[in-house]
Amino acid sequence: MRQFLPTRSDEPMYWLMFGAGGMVASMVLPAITVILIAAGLTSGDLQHGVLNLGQVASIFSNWFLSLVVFGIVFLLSFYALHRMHHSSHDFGIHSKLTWYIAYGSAAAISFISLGLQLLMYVKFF
Amino acid sequence: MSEVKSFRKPYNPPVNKMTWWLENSFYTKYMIREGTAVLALFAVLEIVFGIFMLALCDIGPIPTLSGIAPYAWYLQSFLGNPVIIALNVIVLVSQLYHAITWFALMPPFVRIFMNKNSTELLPRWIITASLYAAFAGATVVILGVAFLTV
Amino acid sequence: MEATQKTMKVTVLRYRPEQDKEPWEQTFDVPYHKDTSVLEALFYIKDNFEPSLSFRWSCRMAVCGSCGMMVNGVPHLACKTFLRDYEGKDMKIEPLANFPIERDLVVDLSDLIEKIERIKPYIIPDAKNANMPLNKNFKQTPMQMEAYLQFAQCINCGCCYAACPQYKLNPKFIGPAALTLLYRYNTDNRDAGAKLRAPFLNSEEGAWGCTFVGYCSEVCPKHVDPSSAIQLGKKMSATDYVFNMIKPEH
Amino acid sequence: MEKYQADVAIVGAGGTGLRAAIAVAQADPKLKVALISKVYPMRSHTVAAEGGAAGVVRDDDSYQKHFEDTVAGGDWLCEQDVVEKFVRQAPQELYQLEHWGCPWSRKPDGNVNVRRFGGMKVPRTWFAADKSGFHMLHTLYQTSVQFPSIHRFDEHFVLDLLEEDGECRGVVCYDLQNGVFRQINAKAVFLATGGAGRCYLFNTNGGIVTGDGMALAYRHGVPLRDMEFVQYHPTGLLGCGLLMTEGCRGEGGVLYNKDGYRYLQDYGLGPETPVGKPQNKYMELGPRDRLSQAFWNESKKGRTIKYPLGEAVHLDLTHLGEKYLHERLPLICELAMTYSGVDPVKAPVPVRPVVHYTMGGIETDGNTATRMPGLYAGGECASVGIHGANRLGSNSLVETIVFGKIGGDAMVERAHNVKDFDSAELTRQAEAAEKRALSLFDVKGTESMSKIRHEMGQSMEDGVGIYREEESMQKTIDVLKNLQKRIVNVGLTDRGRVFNTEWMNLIELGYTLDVAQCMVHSAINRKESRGSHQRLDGPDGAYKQRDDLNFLKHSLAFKSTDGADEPRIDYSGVKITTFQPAKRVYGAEAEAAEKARKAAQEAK
Ligand SMILES: Cc1cc2nc3c(=O)[nH]c(=O)nc-3n(C[C@H](O)[C@H](O)[C@H](O)COP(=O)(O)OP(=O)(O)OC[C@H]3O[C@@H](n4cnc5c(N)ncnc54)[C@H](O)[C@@H]3O)c2cc1C
Ligand code: SF4
Ligand code: F3S
Ligand code: FES
Repeated sequence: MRQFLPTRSDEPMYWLMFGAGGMVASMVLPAITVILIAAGLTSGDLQHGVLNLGQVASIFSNWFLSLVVFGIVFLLSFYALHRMHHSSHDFGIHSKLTWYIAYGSAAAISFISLGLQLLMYVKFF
Repeated sequence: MSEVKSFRKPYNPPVNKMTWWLENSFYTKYMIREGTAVLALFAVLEIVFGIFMLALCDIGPIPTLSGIAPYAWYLQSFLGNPVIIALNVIVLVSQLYHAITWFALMPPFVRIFMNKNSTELLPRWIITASLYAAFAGATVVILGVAFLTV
Repeated sequence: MEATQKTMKVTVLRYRPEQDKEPWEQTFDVPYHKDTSVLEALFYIKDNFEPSLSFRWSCRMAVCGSCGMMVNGVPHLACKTFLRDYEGKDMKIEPLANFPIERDLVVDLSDLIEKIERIKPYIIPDAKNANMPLNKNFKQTPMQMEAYLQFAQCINCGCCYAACPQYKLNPKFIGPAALTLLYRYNTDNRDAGAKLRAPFLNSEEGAWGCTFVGYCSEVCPKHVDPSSAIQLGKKMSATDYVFNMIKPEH
Repeated sequence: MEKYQADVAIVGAGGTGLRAAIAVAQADPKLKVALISKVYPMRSHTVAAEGGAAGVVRDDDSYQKHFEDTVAGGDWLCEQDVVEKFVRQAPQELYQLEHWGCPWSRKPDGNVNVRRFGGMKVPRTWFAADKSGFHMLHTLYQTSVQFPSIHRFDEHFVLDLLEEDGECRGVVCYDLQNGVFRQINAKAVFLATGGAGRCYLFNTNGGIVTGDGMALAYRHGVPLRDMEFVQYHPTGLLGCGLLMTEGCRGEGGVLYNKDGYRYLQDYGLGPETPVGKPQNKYMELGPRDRLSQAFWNESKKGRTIKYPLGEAVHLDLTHLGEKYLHERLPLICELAMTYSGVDPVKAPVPVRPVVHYTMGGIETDGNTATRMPGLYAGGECASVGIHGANRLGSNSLVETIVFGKIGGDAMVERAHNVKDFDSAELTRQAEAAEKRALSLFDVKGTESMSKIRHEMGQSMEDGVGIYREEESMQKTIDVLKNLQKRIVNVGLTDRGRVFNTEWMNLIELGYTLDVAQCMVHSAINRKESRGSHQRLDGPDGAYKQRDDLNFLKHSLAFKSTDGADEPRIDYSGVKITTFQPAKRVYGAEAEAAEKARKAAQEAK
């Protein structure tokens, strides 16, 4: 009797990113959300409100801080879409399509963010 | 083995693949936990949208009102929109729920001994407690910087 | 320790494959006292009302793993679950979820058994130790033993499979108990067979089929904590993956 | 009927059956092994054993000491040549299990640890916390799955043996899941079906321990040996009878009566040893029969503790402390908490004697062969001759693996010397067995199976308990005779074929009833007191003493050939090699006797 061995899954790669992203989500996302809310509440004051132009400019003109923002966007989008991809299984949807959509979107979001950040870095400063 | 004849007629209870998670509160909590990812994605999109609007701006040495119009719109009309604010409050709650469940999930990954000569494992509460401490630290630092530099 | 007698309405799911199209419910009034287990309630029903009711049992001390069943929708060992804990409620006893029902409370466990046997659950020694003489033991310190001992406590009752939604949705998933056993042997310092078990651990049907629902650990009557073993298994598999990327095997 | 042609058929997948199957598979992978069990292997009752398994490993121990403890513990009714072989093979088999992955508890240096056990001079009991049987069984089961030549028939209930020309050539069984019958032909058949504790009402045994193999052999003319020796374990949990292992006392647990007095010192087991400092063969570490008898006497004196569920004494472990208890006796703590609501860390546990083990069984020689060629037996269902009139705790787990191995090897030899066969006669017998089983469905009677089971259990407790008398035993004989008549009138409510447990339980009850009859008939004929068989009667109480003149012999229960519905009792000699019968003494008395013996030796 020959036993057919199952093939190795590539899941570890995504899982490692998912793990890092999940950790980021739990550690910093609540704080970031508070900032977004505060920005919304203080948005009348473009100069002294939260996330005012000066603040964001100083983030994106600093390559290190900009990289941190990119890292957060990258990990969070992989984390969130990975989880949603698995949730599709939980609703009985087993299709390669969700795989493409999920990781494709995550990659797209990350690339867009990276591109825009580079653009800003070059254009403004 | 070949069955000559069998009296078996096993019954396979049907599985509803869409609604199974409503059958039991443990499952429901699990699905909510997984569902928080959708709101995390929403937050990411908000951020990237902000970056996009900022990139459209023209901030020369002296920013003009028209130059920063896209970002101003983002701040005032988007983030300032009461619907978005309400949504962000939901995002906050969901991410706190995510954080709590995430910290609860971490200890099973750690199986280390207290010290070289003991058979006692590092107790789980230490791992959970240190995660909460890190969370508190990170939150204080981020919010501190954000609010003190305005 | 008074033997005060109360009664409880106990509903049992019945299914007789040769007569019934699908399962049906039957309700009994069962007297009970402080120490009456669900298993004893079933004895009472079998002895007094329905001799034809079938269920598995043997040890009645929560160690043989025969008597897993659903009590009010939650997987339990009948012999380790007591009516006193359901006081004031009705009780519903059903066969273990996620397995085909063979008859009454008896389910077809062959899938679970096959999976336990598939993952090579035995010591595979390295060449050096293959022929150790029979007057000598492997050295294993209490700490080395502690590393896996909890995961060796599984009684193969199947409760965790009845609890796991991933197994419900995809019966190919190797599942909590078998993956725990795999991890148990991989972490035993007498064993050198991790390579041979890796294909099962590393596959979609293996550790990666688990989304860490964690209900398996919640219901496990022996506190084996299969979800922990699987997550540790994922760590093991991920490490193996990274090493394989750096230095491929073929 | 489906037919399977095996080389070796093993009935029972407990410790014994699994070990035998592995032995065959290792010796010759070409031999086809059919491993048949009415439950999945890991459900077998070996799983419930707690305390551990005896094997000499310590420097201050020797085969001789294990031998002497065993023979003296068995009140000299042991086959001494078999015991000699047994003690030598025990450590080997225990190491073998260690190599297969059994998590035997360790010393800090990484070597296996041993604990004290009742009736053993030196600590020599290997243990895996208090789940020794569980770990042994799972290790054996898991190890067995790597051998493709072992073909398991799980959840197959054996109905009969097939025999031709006086040789055993196979079995016929009922496949519970599929509801069909299977004929399994084999050159050698091994019975490893475990004990028969279910003859009694109050016991430590699982629901499957119904004496099936014993009854099968008995019905085919093979005698059951020493069936009167039924072991009461002194510490069963009050109410359910679950076992509080002897390891509790080995670790330092003590027994108190209602006055908080350690009563064992009144029964030749003293002097009192300090609490927390157990000493082998003293007080709580005396043999099981003595301890159970002491309880009986305390009860007569009104010094036991009365609970709503019955009388008990207290097993006190509180002085051992939480950490030690949870490490050494985790299962005990869990069982006491769950089934009795007592936390052993905080309060003493109410316990009482409970039926635990059948010393007797299918008569075999030292190589597990019965008198019927082709039929072998091992484990608790067999009487290979090592337990005599009383088994020492931790000798039987190791018996399962030692004689499983020996039996496996013996069958390999037979399988190599016998030609493959099948015959019309075997098929005819298998079909007859099927017909007999199916005919139970046609009974229209109204007799209740649970009543019969209950009455049997109660009358066995009353008649053949810790102490026995002619009169009460006779009563039990009459009750059982009557039950044999009633059992044929049990009507089944359900004719379904898949997992019909009602039907299977009825056949099991028939087996158990046969075995119970052998027990009481063997008992009434043994007019002496020895080991676990203690009588209170006889002219001037003559049967209260051991009587080597008339009864230093095994009793054999044969199925009557003249159609009588009761067994015929006969006797056979006991093999004595080096250890002459002496008075069986424990405590200080033992020390004195030992000194006297040494002195006598030196004088020579
Ligand atoms: C609670 C408890 C604690 C114990 N503790 C200890 C201890 O600490 N130390 C010690 O040395 N001993 C101990 N013993 C005794 C020891 O466990 C048993 O004697 C031993 O395990 C018996 O093993 P076995 O292989 O002979 O039978 P079992 O393990 O009982 O196996 C019997 C097998 O036969 C099968 N079978 C039976 N009838 C049929 C049939 N009709 N058809 C098909 N299959 C059948 C069953 O399915 C099962 O697989 C203890 C016993 C009990 C009850
Ligand atoms: S892991 Fe726990 S629940 Fe699952 S089979 Fe083992 S003992 Fe049962
Ligand atoms: S419930 Fe299932 S998904 Fe994983 S953690 Fe347990 S196996
Ligand atoms: S009867 Fe053995 S686990 Fe419940």
